[in-house]
Amino acid sequence: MEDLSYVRTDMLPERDPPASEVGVIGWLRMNLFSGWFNSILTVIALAFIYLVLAAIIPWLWSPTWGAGSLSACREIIAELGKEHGGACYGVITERWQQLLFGFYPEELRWRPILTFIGLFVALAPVLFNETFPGKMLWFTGAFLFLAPWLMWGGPIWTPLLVAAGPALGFVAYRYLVSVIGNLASVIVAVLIPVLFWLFLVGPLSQAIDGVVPLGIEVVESRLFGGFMLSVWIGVVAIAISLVLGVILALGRQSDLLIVKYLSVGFIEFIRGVPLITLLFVASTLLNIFMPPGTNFDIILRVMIMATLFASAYIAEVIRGGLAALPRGQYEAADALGLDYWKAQRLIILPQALKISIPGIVSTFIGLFKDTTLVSIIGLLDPIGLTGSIRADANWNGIVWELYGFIALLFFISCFSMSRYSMWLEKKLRTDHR
Amino acid sequence: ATLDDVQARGSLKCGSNSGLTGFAAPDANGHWEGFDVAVCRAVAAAVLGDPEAVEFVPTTPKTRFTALASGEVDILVRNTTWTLTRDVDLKFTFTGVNYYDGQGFIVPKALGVSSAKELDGATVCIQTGTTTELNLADFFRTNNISYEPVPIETNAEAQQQYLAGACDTYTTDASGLAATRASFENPADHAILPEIISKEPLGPLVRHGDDEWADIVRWTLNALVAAEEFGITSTNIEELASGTDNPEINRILGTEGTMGEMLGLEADWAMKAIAAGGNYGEIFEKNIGESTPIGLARGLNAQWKDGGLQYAPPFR
Amino acid sequence: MLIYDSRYRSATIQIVALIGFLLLIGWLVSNTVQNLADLGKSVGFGFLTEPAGYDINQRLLDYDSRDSHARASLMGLLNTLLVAVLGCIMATIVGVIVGVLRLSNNWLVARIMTVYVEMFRNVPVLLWIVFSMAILIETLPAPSAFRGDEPSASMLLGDSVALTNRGVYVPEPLFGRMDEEGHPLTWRQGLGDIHLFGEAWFRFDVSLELVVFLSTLIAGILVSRLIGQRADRIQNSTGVRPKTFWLRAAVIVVPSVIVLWLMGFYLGKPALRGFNFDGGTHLRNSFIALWLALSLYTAAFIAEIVRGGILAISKGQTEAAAALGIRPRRIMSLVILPQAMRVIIPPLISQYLNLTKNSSLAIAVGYMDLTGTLMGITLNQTGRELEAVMMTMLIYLAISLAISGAMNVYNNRVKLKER
Amino acid sequence: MEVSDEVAIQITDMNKWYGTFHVLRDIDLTVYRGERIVICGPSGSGKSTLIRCINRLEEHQQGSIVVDGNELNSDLKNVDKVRSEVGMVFQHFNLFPHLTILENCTLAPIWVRKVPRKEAVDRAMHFLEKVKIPDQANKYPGQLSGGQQQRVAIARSLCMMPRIMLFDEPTSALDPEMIKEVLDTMIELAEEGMTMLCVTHEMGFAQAVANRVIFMADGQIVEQNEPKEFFNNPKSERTQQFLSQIIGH
Amino acid sequence: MEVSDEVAIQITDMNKWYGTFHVLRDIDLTVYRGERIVICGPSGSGKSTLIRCINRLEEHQQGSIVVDGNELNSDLKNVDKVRSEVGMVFQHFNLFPHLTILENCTLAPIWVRKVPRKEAVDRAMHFLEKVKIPDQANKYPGQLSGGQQQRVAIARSLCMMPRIMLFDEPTSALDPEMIKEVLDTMIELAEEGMTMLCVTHEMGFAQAVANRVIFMADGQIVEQNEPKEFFNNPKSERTQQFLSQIIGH
Ligand SMILES: Nc1ncnc2c1ncn2[C@@H]1O[C@H](COP(=O)(O)OP(=O)(O)OP(=O)(O)O)[C@@H](O)[C@H]1O
Ligand SMILES: Nc1ncnc2c1ncn2[C@@H]1O[C@H](COP(=O)(O)OP(=O)(O)OP(=O)(O)O)[C@@H](O)[C@H]1O
Ligand SMILES: NC(=O)CC[C@H](N)C(=O)O
Ligand SMILES: [Mg+2]
Ligand SMILES: [Mg+2]
Repeated sequence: MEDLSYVRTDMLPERDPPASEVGVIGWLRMNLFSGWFNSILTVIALAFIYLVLAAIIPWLWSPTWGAGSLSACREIIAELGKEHGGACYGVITERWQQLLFGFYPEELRWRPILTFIGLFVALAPVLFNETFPGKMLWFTGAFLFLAPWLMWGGPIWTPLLVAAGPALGFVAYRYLVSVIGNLASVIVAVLIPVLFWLFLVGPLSQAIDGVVPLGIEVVESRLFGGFMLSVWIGVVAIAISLVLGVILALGRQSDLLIVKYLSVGFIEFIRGVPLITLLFVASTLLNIFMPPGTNFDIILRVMIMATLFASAYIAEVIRGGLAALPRGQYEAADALGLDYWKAQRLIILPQALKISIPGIVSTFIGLFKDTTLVSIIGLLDPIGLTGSIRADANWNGIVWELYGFIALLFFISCFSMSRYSMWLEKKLRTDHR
Repeated sequence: ATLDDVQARGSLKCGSNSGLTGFAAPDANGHWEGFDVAVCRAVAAAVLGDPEAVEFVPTTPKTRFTALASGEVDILVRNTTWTLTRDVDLKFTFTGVNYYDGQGFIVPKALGVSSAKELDGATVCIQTGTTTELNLADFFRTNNISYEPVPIETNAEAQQQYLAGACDTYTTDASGLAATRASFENPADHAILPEIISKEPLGPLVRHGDDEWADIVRWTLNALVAAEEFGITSTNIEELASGTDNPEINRILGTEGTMGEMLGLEADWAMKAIAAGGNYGEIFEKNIGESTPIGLARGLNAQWKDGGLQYAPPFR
Repeated sequence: MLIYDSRYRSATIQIVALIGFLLLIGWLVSNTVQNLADLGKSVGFGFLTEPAGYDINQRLLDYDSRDSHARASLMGLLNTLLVAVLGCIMATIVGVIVGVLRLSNNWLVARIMTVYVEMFRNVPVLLWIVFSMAILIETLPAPSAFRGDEPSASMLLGDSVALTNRGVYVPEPLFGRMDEEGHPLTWRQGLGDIHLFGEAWFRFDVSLELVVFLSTLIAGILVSRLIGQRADRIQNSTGVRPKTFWLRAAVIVVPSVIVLWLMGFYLGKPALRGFNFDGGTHLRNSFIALWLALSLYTAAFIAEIVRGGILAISKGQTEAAAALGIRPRRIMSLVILPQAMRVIIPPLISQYLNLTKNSSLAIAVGYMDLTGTLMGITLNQTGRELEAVMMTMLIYLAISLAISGAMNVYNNRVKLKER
Repeated sequence: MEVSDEVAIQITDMNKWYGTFHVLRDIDLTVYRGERIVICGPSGSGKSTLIRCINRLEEHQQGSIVVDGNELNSDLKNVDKVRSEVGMVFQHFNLFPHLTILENCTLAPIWVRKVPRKEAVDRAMHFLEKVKIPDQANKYPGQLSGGQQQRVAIARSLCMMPRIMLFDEPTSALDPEMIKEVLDTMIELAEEGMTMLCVTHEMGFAQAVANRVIFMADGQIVEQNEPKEFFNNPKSERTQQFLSQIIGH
Repeated sequence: MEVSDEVAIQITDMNKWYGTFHVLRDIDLTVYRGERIVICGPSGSGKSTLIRCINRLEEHQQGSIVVDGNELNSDLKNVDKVRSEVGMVFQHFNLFPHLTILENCTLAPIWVRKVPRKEAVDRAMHFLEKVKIPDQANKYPGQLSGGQQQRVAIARSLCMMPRIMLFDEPTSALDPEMIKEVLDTMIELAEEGMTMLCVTHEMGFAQAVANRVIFMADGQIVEQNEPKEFFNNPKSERTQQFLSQIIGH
């Protein structure tokens, strides 16, 4: 055995890899032709892409934006001498507004648009809490009451009074807590706003409006439709179901057996039945369950059922967030003397909700896609509208353009939301806080 | 009560077909027109004085009854057949018949079929939740021939599948078939088979339990029919309203008696109803009559005097 | 105060909650009773025994329009289960393939799969369902196109499969071929059916051929497993595993084929007769559209689950196995898959659950499932909203609970043991 | 550092079970105001459980615990009183990661003690200065080192102005360099006369500040003594064995 | 512990790139049968990569690696041969969590070496005894401590009867108490004459068993020598600097 010792005197510089390893060739070799099997796959994939594009692109390229009816389209396409036909975009030109807004009065469409812009502003501090100041959360809070008013219209007093409900409850709690004890005053504090909303808001707002008329034109929910309806149902249902979901999740995590099983029962029931059956309940049964004479319109009923539906799913998401919190947080809160509700509000929920945002976004995407089911009970969401557009003699027989347009709308919104939620998930993982 | 609700709301909610040319369909401006629509407008005119004060709620055969039962609409005028079950078990009140119809079949002429009995083994498009669906089953069963049903929700879908050849024939009320055929690109290529396999008296209906409201609807329809019988038309109604020698006409138009008051309406309720779209005959001719592309003959729907079944009870 | 004593606190709160809950239920029930009374309706399930009066095109058991609503609903339920089961199978197959291909080191293939997944995940399933239906109706030829001297469409696979815009006709398995007059063509004959439960609404027929064939098949599988166990034993004692694949396949296939031949098995091909194709099995448009759309949609989610499951197994596992000299295919089957399964199965089952629930969208294409029959036509013809909707919900709930119960059992069985 | 005659904590015949497992057996312990007690013992001997019983993070099943004259029983009012008298510092700090250091310190005073915000902030800054990190007040816990976090945790407890402090292995999750800074803080606190119960294996600390060392094993108090005696002259065999291990380590 | 003249591993002019990053540069290394080589060097210097090239967990792009007479090239048969001759132990054990300890050890012998199960079990028990945990055979990896797991990993490799063992920082993921038990196992192995390449920073281990220490930096072998010389008299500046850091630590 020779002498093993060795010392390098001058260090080797870094060299470039062999040409076959890098650059375009290296990339191709690595990613497309790294073996005979892969090469075959690549060829098949290329052929597949070619076939698909060759079938779709000529059809897509079709200058029919101005056509006023299907037969006009056919004429244009025949003139061009296209063999396999082409898309008829005239229907989109003519109906895109309807597909977006349904029958919402044209001169009032700034209202839903404003609402959705407001929605983004309101969500910004929640979704991108690093870039936007926390003060914007005040707007978010106010927006909760402004948005429905903007959409449905009516006297400005209604949202103000609605917002006053929780305040009343809070005041009542403050005064009563020392008189009748905590539990009773909590119950009262919950009941007061509910009763206030149910029985007083309407007459009061009318009364005030009689004195100081200040409001915007009422738009009946019957006129809501199209993509706007999907978004609106989704947003309202998620917003309210966040509250219900938190309650259900806390209930499910609670040590109180009855509360726990009630929550579990509700959650499992809702998650165990298809949404469409719940929508049938909305359309056929909900009025039967309500006191005789109650009659809220079908869109409200659908929103109620969608909210219940979403809240079961949100509850599960939030339960995951709660479970992800270390026990130490609960103990530290206890040791500092915070009671259950304060601990939840100040310590647990802020953290749990933050962890849950990706899950909430996913739930929203799911719900948003599911809002198309309302077409089955006769509401005019985009899919429902395709039916009524096709009932128009001009567009009788048009299919792909409408479905394609709707699919594109949904794809863009759902895809960007899912990207956001992936981004957030990654950020939460690396956020070592 | 429904009347109070309608008056408080200032508009009538009317369940209509989601789109059947000639019976109920929105025109290019979104204004609803048609034979059934005209009944709604007449009721609105009678109750509110304004034929335009109607909100139309499009329904499918499947959703129509829940819409009415749950109070989503005040009245359903949607080529709905009057049957015992619907009247008694489903708890609705039919307030008359605005079109006496029967179920028929439409086939492409190229199919070479001339009688429904030759349809053995055919694929049949059928709207679910209708009487026609049940009649169809009975018809093929009693004739001991087979068929393949393709259940469908709306007339538009049926039309699409039928035209694409996904079903050999489409069956529904003969009037509906005529209306559907009229909207085809080439109506002449399709034939309605001669067999009428059922009775389909179509009429407006309301919920059980509000007889006052049912009376209003019933007598509005009767007023339209009676108006034709007595020659009251939209052109001469102004003139007749100033008083005539015929006491029945006077009673109808409210210049005599207190019929409006009895119904809880203005005295000139019937006049407004008739003025809204004309009398029964005018409505028929304008929307589905022989001068329209739909081209239906009066047939059973002629006045009783002309050998038809339209027969308004006396206004007395 | 009770609430300040930890012994009574929870009881107090629970009783308050319970009272609140009961009040709510009571309120709903009393409203319902009141409303039904106002409408003059009564609650009852008598309607289920009335004749349904309507026909169902796809029925897995015998049914005609004189059968009861209960039996019509049963047909619907079976159709629901059929599309759900087939959908789950297809979704799993496609999902696994796509999920694995997404991890392929072929950039192009991985990208195509990504496009597939994103495309399906981000568009509502209802849209996919109506879209598939439209494709079937609008792009395939009508049966009449097959007719005439120069038909514009023709059948596939030696005249045994017809793709039409009314659905796909494929050959059906039949037994005991007859001639025109109905005499058996050979000494081999079909065995007929046995009828169970007489005239009850849940009666059904069992085809004896099927029973015989299945028994043979199961027996074959059992024998094949015995052979496999013997191979295990040989491997355990000598280290070398005998090659038994062909033997095992033969044990399953050969007896089944012989039994089929003995029973006079043949394929009934569809043929154009009258208005439609006749003979063969008719896979209706509504079924195919629903099945494809549900499975492709769900497959996109399953693909992500599979991909996640495989990625969740750390690279270290593969490397450790490779360093031991284990071949890539065995690494997959011995190390990666058993671990990935634990990660994959629970979310996979909840996708099955979703698919089953989504199958209720059948009514959008007129597929006669449970929602189409019980909650659709039956509800409509009888006006029994309360009963029909509640029953439908309960049936779906039962299916869901059964599936998730199975999942819990599985989860408990495979839970990794840890300190 | 003087010990008064006033009783701060009185534990009598206390027993606790987890399910059927008897974790604490017949614990008798009187802590006088101003005492600094170190509790040690092998893992699983019930040290944490004992200390957690004192502010009712765990419930005991038999015997009594009286803290500052309030008996810990099912009356939640008493529990609240005790918790606001007793501060606790955990092994893993348990700071609230979504709040800044300052907010961590002012949260409980504001919401439990109803101290005006201004005053709470002043008080928090005072104690943050005391633990020598006033400059970190507006950072989030995630941005601090372990030692700093533990000092914040101490400051957070102090902001509630407790009369008794409990520590459960406050240094065992820290890197060696950081242990000292935390121990220094605790020593300072001890010198100011705070009543302290501290579970720790830092024997240097015990010798420096404790006026009593308690050795637990199998859920029982096996030996207690003043530190010098305890370390130099352990009586029980268990203690000897334990000490030899600790020191050999 | 003697070293024969037979060559076990022969690496000649080997270069490897990750993308455009040159990780291993002109590596020349001859390992004789029975040698115990310790590789050390700063983080990122390519130690793991080198060792992983030897059983082709990574591919090299230039030069040659011959293990036991088999050249590692695109011929998969050679790779298989090499892998069944070379055992490897990873930093994070990489036991198969779904299999019991025994199954972990018998898996490869049964499926790769076609050893009858009975014999594989006997062999596994033999090696488990050697690493002193025969009683854990039916537990799952998750139920063992880190040190125990690493010993199982060693036993698992040994069950394939390798002629060469590679270790990649086998103790760096372990708690201090557990390091010793693993090192002891490795020392025992070394004493039996196993050819070993070990990436580690345990300098005590290097001095005790290695017959050669290799120092790598920037993807190159900077210095190699027998341990005594290496530690007492490092030649290159890089080595001196590195050693001063390690020891200061
Ligand atoms: N929530 C619990 N449920 C059941 N057993 C528990 C629970 N918490 C602790 N134990 C058991 O009680 C015993 C005492 O636990 P404790 O945490 O008080 O020990 P310790 O002395 O603090 O030990 P260490 O030094 O490890 O912190 C241990 O055996 C532990 O396993
Ligand atoms: N798969 C990879 N792709 C790209 N670069 C890599 C990859 N694996 C390692 N590297 C880089 O190669 C260099 C050498 O890595 P290697 O793991 O061999 O270092 P090491 O000497 O083992 O370091 P350590 O002591 O941290 O384990 C590092 O700079 C690392 O970032
Ligand atoms: N086709 C229809 O829309 C109505 C059909 C039939 N007249 C019915 O009432 O059931
Ligand atoms: Mg402890
Ligand atoms: Mg390394």
